[in-house]
Amino acid sequence: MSQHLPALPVIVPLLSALLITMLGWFKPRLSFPIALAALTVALLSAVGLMGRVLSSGAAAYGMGGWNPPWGIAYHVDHLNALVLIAVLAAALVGLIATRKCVKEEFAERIVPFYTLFVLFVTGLAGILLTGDAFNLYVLLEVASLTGYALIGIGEKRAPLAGLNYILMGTIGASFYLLGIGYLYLMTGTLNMADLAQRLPAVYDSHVVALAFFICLTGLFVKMAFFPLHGWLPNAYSHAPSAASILIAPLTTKVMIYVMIRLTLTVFTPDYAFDILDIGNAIVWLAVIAIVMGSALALAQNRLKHILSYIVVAEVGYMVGGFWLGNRAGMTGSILHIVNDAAMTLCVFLAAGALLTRIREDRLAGLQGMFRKMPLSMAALAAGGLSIIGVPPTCGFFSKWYLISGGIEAGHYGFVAALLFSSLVNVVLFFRIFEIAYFEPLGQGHGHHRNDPSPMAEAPTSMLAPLVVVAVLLVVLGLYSGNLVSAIIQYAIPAQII
Amino acid sequence: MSWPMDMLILVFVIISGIGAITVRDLLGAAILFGAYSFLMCILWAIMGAVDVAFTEASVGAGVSTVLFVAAVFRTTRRTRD
Amino acid sequence: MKIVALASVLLCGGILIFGTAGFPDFGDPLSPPASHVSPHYIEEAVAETSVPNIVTAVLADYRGFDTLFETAVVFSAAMACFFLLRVFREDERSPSEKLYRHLPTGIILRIDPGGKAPQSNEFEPIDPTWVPHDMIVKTTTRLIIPFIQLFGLYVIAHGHHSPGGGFQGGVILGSSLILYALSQNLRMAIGRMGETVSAVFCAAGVFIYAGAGALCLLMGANFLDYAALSPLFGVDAIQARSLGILVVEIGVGLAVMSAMVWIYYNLASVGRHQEGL
Amino acid sequence: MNEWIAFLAGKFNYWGFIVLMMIGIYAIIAKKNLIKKIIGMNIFQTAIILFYVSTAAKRDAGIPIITHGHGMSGHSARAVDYINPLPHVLMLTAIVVSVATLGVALTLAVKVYRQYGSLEEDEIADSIRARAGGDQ
Repeated sequence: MSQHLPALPVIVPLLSALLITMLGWFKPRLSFPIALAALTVALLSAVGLMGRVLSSGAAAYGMGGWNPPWGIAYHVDHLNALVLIAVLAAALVGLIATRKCVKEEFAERIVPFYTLFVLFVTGLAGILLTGDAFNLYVLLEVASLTGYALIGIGEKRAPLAGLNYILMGTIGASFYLLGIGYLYLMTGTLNMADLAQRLPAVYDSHVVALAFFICLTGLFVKMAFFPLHGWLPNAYSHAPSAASILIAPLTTKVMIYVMIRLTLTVFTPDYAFDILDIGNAIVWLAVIAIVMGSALALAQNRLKHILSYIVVAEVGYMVGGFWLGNRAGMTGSILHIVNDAAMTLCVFLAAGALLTRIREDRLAGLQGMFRKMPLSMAALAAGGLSIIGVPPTCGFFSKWYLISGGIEAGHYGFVAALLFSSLVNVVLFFRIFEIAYFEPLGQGHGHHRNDPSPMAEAPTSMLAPLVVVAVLLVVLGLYSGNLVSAIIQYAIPAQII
Repeated sequence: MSWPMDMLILVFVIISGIGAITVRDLLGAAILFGAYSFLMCILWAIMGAVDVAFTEASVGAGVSTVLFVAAVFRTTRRTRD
Repeated sequence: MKIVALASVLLCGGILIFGTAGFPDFGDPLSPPASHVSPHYIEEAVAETSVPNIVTAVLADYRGFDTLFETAVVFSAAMACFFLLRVFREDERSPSEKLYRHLPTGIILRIDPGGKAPQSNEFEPIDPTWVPHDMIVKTTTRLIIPFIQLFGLYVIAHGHHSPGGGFQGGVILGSSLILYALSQNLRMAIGRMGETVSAVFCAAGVFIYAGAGALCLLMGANFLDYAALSPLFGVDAIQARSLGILVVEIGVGLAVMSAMVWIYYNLASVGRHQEGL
Repeated sequence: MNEWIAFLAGKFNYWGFIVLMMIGIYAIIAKKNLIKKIIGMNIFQTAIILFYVSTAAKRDAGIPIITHGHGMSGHSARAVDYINPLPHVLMLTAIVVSVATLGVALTLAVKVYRQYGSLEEDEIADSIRARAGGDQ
């Protein structure tokens, strides 16, 4: 069975999503256990894959028994095994944590909710594992369509935000498709490894450069890179909290992985950094993204809006770090994919926990929350400290690599933007802590907040995963050295210094 | 696969595409979009992509148009641009 | 806004048109797409899969994994429409007038805004915007629909030898039901093919496809390698590929048919499943 | 003159797809009506499909169905006689994806209309602002 491991993280969730519909339609209570089992199996096989990659190097799997240029091949190496584990773990924790939330928010819609969510994870796992450029597009559409639905179901402005997301997301995905079409026209193949072999012959053609820019533009839209981020803040902040907890930590990170994969595997670093030499320009774009994302976060007065703009700024970190083009920057970028998945999960989960009790996420509504929900607020604090980059948490280490990459490359604008963004995050989170810790309950606002009941924590099913994630932030931080030396350094091609 | 024929239909496709986004009535836009899909399907059939043309005829010109009409029926025909 | 949009679009288009100068000529038989991967399909498809329609062979076998997820996309779209639109509890406070049909007699009752709805379950709410169709339309479509469905089945089954296959056939079958819903009314169509049936068929169609793949896995071959199914079909490996393609085409047809019908049900009645258009 | 026509014949399909794509993008950016935007999105997707189908074309070749059927393993098909089938396969997938996206987009448009009573973006923005004003 072990030679089939690369296929399992995709097939098991797909089959379970269908089972959820077929069985859950008659017995809705079954849908959660099936989803849980599916994601657990997928995560276990991802861990098994990682073990195999560590022991015997990259693995390939030909779907349908066909050899790569003719059939679709899956390809696993250090990079995608790592991101796959991060994504599946975040999805699994999110799934467990949102159980109660989903029950309340989607009373009659539990079955479609879990079906769509498991399909969403299927799509993301497929994007991470596939070695075929067109197959990636199809899986991207699976992940996006389910994402649109999960976001559009929310109240108030959510349908409009969802529609905007569809329009932007379709443009992004179609641009990616067009770029792949250009590559196909120049090389006649769709397999990533084969493309990498056949592209050097046509490197001087401007069609290849155009293909690269078109793909990159499409991915920038999908990952909400600054000037193209329009869809993200509204989509994430108006989505129901269960959906935002599940989606926010995953989508943008997977898209950044796709960018890294395309640049490293398909176009090769030689082409991207030496022949086209666009690294510097994109790092400057990332600087703008970080600064604008942080500044816009500062202007918000609702918790989920703030968190959404922080996600936009974080995308800038990862894109910028990667395009620095040196080993430290890329290490920081890949490490940050993992860390950011954990951090985003932590803060969105904490926000979700707070929202189960206060129903309104204006900052003013957070008064006295440290007394009312000490654990959730402590987790939010841990997430906040990690996003700021305070030493024992994981956020510090990836930021350290990013900054040292910036200094090594002599790109001080990027370093300054990172420091500026950290400062802004300090301001943002300490404003939240100040309101939640120092301002007592029911000050000045209506009398219904005067109830003396001091503790009203979120339900345990939500709190326990939240605490686990918060602790994980520190654990990830302590072990990030090992993570880099055991996995990430092999994910970066040897010619990059 | 004679290219003047090809070009003629391509011009029609472009005209109906422009029509679909400029006409000031959503039902009309939906119908023009159906015409666009159907012309596109003919273009692909001429280019030899029979399976694609068949799919476009059933999906694009058939179901998509019905979905558009259903959506317009459930919302409004009014549009200001 | 419009001028900015027009300018950026023209700029973008200009760059792209400039880019076409480096393209191989249209229809060039020596261009890379025509000379690298695809000749293998054209030359070997019949020998390797015994399917003369190369598009079907590539679609369902060489690149069958794409097609599996394409079916999954259709399934998730149908599920998404249901998830977003379906109304589970009728809002009794809505201000407009309401129509109720008395089931045994067929008499239609109109309740003015603010009036109380009849409590007996002999009444069913009907859609106030619905207008009954002309008899000619009703009768003609009744005559046509069986032939459309027959054609749909033919398209699915004959995809190996002529243009067509699971998608096209599924869409044709689905549109025959949509035509029925359009010409009679939605409630009658739902009577023929209910919501549960569409949902379960839709999932089952994709399940047939993915399950066929998983079966190959259990037989010891790679996912979707239909050659492994030859002991089950009792034919040689190449014929087994052909039959495997037929099985997945049937799955695709089932899934696409129910998905199209299901999307239409929810969209045309805004999730209320009343009379529809 | 003749070489000009040859150049035109070699490229006009590619130009056509770019024109259609730009029509689609223009509709998405500049039109305020949501259904118009969705139509634009669909035109955009079909334009890309046209591009792929154009890459498949081959002069003097037939449709990609082997005419002598199976059982005739003696003659093997020659690649130059048949149009490249791979882009057709990819585009079947893309067409189905586009109709799926269309379904979800229209669903959300209907939902938006039921919420705000309008499909015009500026009117919706006005009513959002009015509601936000009412809250405070």
